[in-house]
Amino acid sequence: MQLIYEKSQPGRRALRLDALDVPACALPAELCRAEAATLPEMAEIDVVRHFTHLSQRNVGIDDTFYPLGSCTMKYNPKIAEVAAAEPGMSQLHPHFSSSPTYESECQGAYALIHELERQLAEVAGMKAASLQPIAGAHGELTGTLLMAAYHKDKGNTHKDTIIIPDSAHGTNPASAVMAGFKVVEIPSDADGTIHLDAFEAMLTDNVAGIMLTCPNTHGLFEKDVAKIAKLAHSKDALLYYDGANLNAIVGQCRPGDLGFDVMHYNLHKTFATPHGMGGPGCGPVGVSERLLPYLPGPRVVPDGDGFTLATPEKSIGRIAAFFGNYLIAVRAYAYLRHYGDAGLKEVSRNAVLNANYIFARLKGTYKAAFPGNFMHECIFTASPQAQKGIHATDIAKSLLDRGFHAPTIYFPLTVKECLMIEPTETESKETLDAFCDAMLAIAEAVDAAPDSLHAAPVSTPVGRLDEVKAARDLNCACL
Amino acid sequence: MQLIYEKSQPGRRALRLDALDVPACALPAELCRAEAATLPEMAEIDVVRHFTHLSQRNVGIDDTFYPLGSCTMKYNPKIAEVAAAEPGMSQLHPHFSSSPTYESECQGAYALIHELERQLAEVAGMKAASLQPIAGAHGELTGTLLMAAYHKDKGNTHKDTIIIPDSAHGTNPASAVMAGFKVVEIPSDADGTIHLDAFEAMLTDNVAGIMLTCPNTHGLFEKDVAKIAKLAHSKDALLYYDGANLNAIVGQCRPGDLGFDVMHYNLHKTFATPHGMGGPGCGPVGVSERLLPYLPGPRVVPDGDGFTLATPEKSIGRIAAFFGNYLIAVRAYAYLRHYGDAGLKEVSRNAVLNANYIFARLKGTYKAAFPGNFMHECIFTASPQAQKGIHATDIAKSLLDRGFHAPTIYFPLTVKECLMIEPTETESKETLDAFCDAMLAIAEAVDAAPDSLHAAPVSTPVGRLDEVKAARDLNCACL
Amino acid sequence: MSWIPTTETDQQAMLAAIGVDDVEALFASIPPSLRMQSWDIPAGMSEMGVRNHIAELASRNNVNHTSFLGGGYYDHYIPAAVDALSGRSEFYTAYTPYQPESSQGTLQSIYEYQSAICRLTNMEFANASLYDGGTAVFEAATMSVRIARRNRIVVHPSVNPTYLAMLKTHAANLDLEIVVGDDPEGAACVIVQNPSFQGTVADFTALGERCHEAKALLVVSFYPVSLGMVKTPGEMGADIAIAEGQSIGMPLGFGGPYLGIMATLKKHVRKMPGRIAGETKDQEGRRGFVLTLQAREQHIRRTKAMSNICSNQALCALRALIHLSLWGKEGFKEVAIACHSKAEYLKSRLGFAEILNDGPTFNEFAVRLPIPAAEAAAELLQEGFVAGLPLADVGAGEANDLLIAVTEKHSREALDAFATALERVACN
Amino acid sequence: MSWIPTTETDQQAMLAAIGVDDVEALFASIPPSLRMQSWDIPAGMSEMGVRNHIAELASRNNVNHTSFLGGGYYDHYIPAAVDALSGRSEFYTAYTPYQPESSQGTLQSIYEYQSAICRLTNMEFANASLYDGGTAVFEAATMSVRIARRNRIVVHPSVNPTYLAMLKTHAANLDLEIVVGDDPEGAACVIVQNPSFQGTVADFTALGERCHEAKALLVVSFYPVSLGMVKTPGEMGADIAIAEGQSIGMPLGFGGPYLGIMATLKKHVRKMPGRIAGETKDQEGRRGFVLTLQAREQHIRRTKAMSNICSNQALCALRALIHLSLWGKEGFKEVAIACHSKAEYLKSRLGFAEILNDGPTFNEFAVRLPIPAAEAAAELLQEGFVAGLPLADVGAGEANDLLIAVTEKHSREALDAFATALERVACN
Ligand SMILES: Cc1ncc(COP(=O)(O)O)c(C=O)c1O
Ligand SMILES: Cc1ncc(COP(=O)(O)O)c(C=O)c1O
Repeated sequence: MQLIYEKSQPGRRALRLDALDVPACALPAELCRAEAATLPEMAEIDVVRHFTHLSQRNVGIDDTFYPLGSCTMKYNPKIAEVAAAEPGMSQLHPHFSSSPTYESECQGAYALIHELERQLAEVAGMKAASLQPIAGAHGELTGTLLMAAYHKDKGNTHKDTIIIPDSAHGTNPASAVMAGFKVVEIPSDADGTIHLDAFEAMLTDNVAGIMLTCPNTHGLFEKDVAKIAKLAHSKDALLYYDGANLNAIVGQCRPGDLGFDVMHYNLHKTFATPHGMGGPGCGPVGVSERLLPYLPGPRVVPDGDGFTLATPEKSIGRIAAFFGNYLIAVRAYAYLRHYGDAGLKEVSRNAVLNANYIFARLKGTYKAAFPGNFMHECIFTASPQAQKGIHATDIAKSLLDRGFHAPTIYFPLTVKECLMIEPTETESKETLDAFCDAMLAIAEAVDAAPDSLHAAPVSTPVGRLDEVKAARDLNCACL
Repeated sequence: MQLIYEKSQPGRRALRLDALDVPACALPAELCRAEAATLPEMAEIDVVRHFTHLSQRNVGIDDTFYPLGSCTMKYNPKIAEVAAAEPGMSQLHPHFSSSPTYESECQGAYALIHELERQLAEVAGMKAASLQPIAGAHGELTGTLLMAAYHKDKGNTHKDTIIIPDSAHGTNPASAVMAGFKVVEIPSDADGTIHLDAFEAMLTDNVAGIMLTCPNTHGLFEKDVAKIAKLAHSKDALLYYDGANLNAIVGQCRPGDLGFDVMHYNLHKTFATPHGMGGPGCGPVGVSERLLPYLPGPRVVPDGDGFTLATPEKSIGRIAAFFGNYLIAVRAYAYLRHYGDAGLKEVSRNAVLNANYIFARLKGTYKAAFPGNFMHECIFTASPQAQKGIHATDIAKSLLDRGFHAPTIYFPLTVKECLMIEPTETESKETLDAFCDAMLAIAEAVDAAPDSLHAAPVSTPVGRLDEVKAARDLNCACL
Repeated sequence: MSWIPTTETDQQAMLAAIGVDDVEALFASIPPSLRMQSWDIPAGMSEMGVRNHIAELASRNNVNHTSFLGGGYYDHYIPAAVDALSGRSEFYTAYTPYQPESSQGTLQSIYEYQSAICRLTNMEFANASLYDGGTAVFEAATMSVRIARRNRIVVHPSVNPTYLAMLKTHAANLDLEIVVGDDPEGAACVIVQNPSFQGTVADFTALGERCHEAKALLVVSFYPVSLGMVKTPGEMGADIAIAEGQSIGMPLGFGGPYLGIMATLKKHVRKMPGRIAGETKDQEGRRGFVLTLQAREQHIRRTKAMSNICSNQALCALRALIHLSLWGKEGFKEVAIACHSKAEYLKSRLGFAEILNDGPTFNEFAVRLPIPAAEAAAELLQEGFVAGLPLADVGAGEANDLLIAVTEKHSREALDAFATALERVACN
Repeated sequence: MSWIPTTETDQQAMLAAIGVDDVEALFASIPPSLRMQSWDIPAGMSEMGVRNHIAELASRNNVNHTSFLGGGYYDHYIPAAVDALSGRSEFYTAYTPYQPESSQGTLQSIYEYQSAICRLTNMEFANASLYDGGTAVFEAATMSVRIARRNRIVVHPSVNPTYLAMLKTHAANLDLEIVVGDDPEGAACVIVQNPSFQGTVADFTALGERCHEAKALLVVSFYPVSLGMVKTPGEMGADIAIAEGQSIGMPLGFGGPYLGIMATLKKHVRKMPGRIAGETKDQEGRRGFVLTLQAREQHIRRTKAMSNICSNQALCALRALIHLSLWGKEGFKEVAIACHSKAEYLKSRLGFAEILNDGPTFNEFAVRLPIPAAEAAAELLQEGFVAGLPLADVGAGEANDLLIAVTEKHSREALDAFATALERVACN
């Protein structure tokens, strides 16, 4: 397909402004750019067709099952889009929050922020939450900065290390390092969880905290999580909860009750906000009592009949300019209010049911990465297939040809030829069955028609792409 | 693809209401239906996917060039959609216009209706226009009813016949009959227009009116239109203008100035409102002084600073419950206000330029149906190709395979193997060239690869469909 | 200009290819004397200017009341997904499916819509849509005339007076006799409406039998939402069922676009106006859909067509289909129950007014107030209520009569507040 | 529940296939003692209930003023097609293009966005997006540290004070020295903002030269709309150009989602954080796009990654690309001229106030009023004006200082009315 720049024609226009109703002014020439930016010159119809065609070369949840493990690709309710498009939400200037003069003009937003933070905290058994972090990784950074602030405040200057399982998402170690910590990796046991003894051995005095995902990225509940928490706290180390997998346990157990001190939520996972081809998401942090004084500020707090701002005394300060990705938070709020108490509990029950159903249908054919006990996602290894020359990637591409998005592959790094399947609760049994049928048909093709798997995908706009060429002949902009 | 009913599962739900906050009531059993309607039982995600998939089996202007002759498939501006979605427009109850009590609540709508009717009249050189008719054909019916009212009022009881060219759209004769008239058909000349002598011969005393399209459906301006009008008026016969082709002349000449007494506009053609897979359109009528007293009522009229309703003394009455397809009219209004005086004149200039450019590029290869002078559309006959076994329909299907929508084929009925190409002004030269290249390639394939043309389309979701079977094994609902 | 891509350079190249010097030359076939002199069209506005202007006009319409206005057009909740899906450009920027292979989305949706209407009404065939509820009455009348070969149309008093007015306008020049009443003798059809314009629910089964004995057709104009509860046209023996479809997915939009619904029995289908989609197969045996029975239509039959309709309300039919699919079997019932129950609740709060209906009502009813309805309505407007339709204003009642509609959107608090306010205003 | 399709029957069949009796059994790996007891989450609401509730909250926000609030976030006109196109579900319901063959829409749009940013800034490489303008400052600082191998960050006084605060928060536990000033000696970079927070336009070319002599990087935080007119980061010799991209297609949205823009030179690209799309080919030689240089990222490099960023603001980048494409080369210039000219006009009407900027301004400027800015603002609010940002409230000025922003959306009448009102309020 042509680039938009290749469709540009000198002199063609889409939008114009009305004739200027004031005298035209210019800046001194030395402050001006030499030439206008070579933006596309196109008519509206051609811009519209260009992006319509691009969209048709994409696949989203509205098109098909998207079982990307660890990403919780659940249905994005349309009502949430309507909520975020309310002019009273979408047109609100954030600097209304910068001046007490304008506080009266944004009380609805304050009410929403306050109640959403309260409910998020409540969902996870935390004392409070802050919407400021802009995505999950940003929440991790915020959380680890909160840990740093805590230790600094307590004079724990020796505490410079964070323990992170080898199965953890790459953002965990990256965030810890960005927050100034050293990272040590704790290996997973054969059963896919952390071994308590190994943990205890690592838990030296300079450990500032531990970052866990629970269920972890193997889809398994960390059986010893309570003991880990107890041990950690005995050394004044803090427990971080990576909320990417909160969907598995929402309404069943709460990170706060498990002993976690700080966590992030991925509103674009558990709370169904759209993934937007990579973002924007929203990654609020939640904290236990211990970390309450350090939360990012300013915070929305009740004030008489309404709300005002206040900054916690020992706040780490602003991690976002205002309240994070507010319009994403509005969507999550709509979602939360719709489900409510009883509904949220059904979310995790059905997410786990669906993953276990897929596991039950595929485990006879694909090799489970772990003995079982999967919660919201199930993990297979394509190692047996790989020995026959069919890799996880071939299976993924073949799924594309069969009308599905692929699972996450090659993550977590702890599992060779990993296939990580997370169906979420929003998929019907018919969809799960169709997907399983496709997986079983692919397994048969490993012996019967391996070439078809290597050739896949053939039904997509392009076939497999040359990534080596992309990196070698680096072309990242049409100039 | 499965039907939505085939995806239904007992007990599955998308929407619910909140629990009833008043006591539940039921009607007496004898007034109730025996069983609930078997509407689909589905989750929201599956409804969304179903219709997303259906949309992907469709092609619209946003996807590709859509040169459907006589339909003026121009680009539908997105700003017009935004205008119609304004809550102050879309949520307005029409019965506000039924009671003077509520007149104060819909003054914005009245202002829009009044100004749009005024500008429509002005665009066509008419004295006034009414937005009531719901589509073009409804406008024709309204217009012929206005003619009937005029003649009845004048005591012209013998005037029971309307003259309509054989090239006219099928709605013209059908509307005239629905309005209670007899129809006589006047044949087109070899040059594609009406012959004045033939017309004069037909213009007996019982002729109530003549319905013309100008340019006509051959894309040709009726050269003798002024003489026809003069002759008609000399017998107190009225001239109807089918506005389907107004796009060719907007800003260049005006039906009213040509002598027409009554007309309809197709807002979904000339004024760019979306065609909505078949509708809703909007078909206002315009009238000259002569027919002013008979216009449908009530009408919006100025009243002090605002507007009120009044019904013309001799009004034919309500042809719509309120003001026709109001939200379509809002879109057309946005379009009109955007272009304004100078812009509208460019519309016809470019529509005519584009059609003539296509004609210039194709006339050496395809046989022109008429010697030339095409305005906004150009018409070929595939008769030469048909002699080789390739019919207009094969050319159309092959265009689908090449990524274009097809032109109108087999209309007008006056041209054998007709290919009626209307590009509109919103298409770029590149698009026109790509289309012409495809047409030329198809012409080559007539000799070189006729089988490929018979097999077309192969790239669409289904191939050619069995229309005979559809009519024979009549299956028009899944019950 | 914004929506015209042709540049100066393009134009020169195109003119050269055509072989003329300027665009003006392409208008040579218009006699110069007929060219336009001038018009009173204001200068154009930018997109931003248009948006501001429309917003300004919209701000002069008030849609922020608690409203009890119905009268055939109701403020029902439209699920968010209806806009999202019907707003996909592959739907709304397409036209009539003249090329079925590129229009399966349109055609299958029409087929599914037809199915939904049949399921809703217990009828056998539905068309792809008519313009609206009012023109559907006219089309049903002329369809009956074709079938019964009689020219008397009997319009039952239950019918919306606007529909009657429209019928008269449309049929003004036809050789039809339009009478108000319920006697099928010698008539092509009797047209009834259920619930009636004033909201009364009736069973027209007996009338249907009388019609059939008299070889007349029974035409039932129904209110789609009521069919979540009410006996269907099919169950009453209707030959033709018609409706204003606004209530199932169309915004009020000051009168349109709405949806004309029409369904009938197999024996009458060849006399039905409007497009019809039917199922068929392609060469490879794949299921597909086409427009069928086109010999009824104007583009084939011209003067002999069943109707002149060409462009219809297809996108509105799609909206209705999506709306019905989202509510689904149970939800649709739930909506009807909510409408009815809330209306009954409000009724119970209006003891001070006389209920005018002579039978049960669904979600709308007429009351006679102690004071003129228009006066009460004007006063309540100041308090943010649109009290309903003063019936005298539409020639359907006395000065003190008010038609009040309730939907699932009204909360009990709103009903209570309104009842209190109305009592205060009306009983002072 | 609404978004869970599984019926009772489905559940039974699935449990049977799994071989457990109930769903509860699937939670057996959670120690019973850890199961939740209770929480304070209210009961759910229907879709309709949620919609009403959100509308009620929205009604407590006021967006109907004539507003002169800027301070880094501007109310520019967003063309209608931006929402229509970015609202296509194939875009917004997809995730990161892990399967490029199914994600060419995403990948090509990223590539085209990167191209647009390079063309706008005269830089060589851009990434697929960062979170926002504030985090972009932090990312640029650490990127500079990686390149220059120094740990001093010099923040120029022109920089938005919120960005500085965010930088400090983010870097709190890193071994970085953050100083305000303009001396590149020993620094990893000097970060400037153009126009400055107070709106002053400057040419940082000379500072860039001093930076390069001192082996420090020049980081320029720019205001995208200003680049319709103003000298670009590339022209000034920037090593890294960053921006808050809100102004090119994002609604104000009370703070987000916005768009963090980052571009750099070829020599620095391997140190740049964030995703990058690159062009390549498939086996058949067809053009396609993939994510490239992934060795910089967290999912490959973990502790050694250039940044922890994973989810970014891709949909906002798409919106920016569409926005820029619709305005196009000429339109984008036109917008800048309108913003600047209207701001100059307003300035000319404010003779009663002292202009605080020490140089030309683009579309925003700071004035010192005769009375406290907050007081003036409070009074003007009553008249429907948001007068601007009282600078003392953000620690960037004296009590009487007000930051006033103008965009292409302000009409001359609005500017006149505001000038008059401000004069009346401030000079009484
Ligand atoms: C387990 C886990 N942790 C953290 C993240 C990072 O979240 P985000 O992409 O919102 O930054 C992800 C994202 O996929 C994840 O799967
Ligand atoms: C020449 C002509 N006249 C009339 C009509 C009827 O207009 P509508 O479809 O709006 O009823 C058409 C529609 O295509 C047409 O092309």
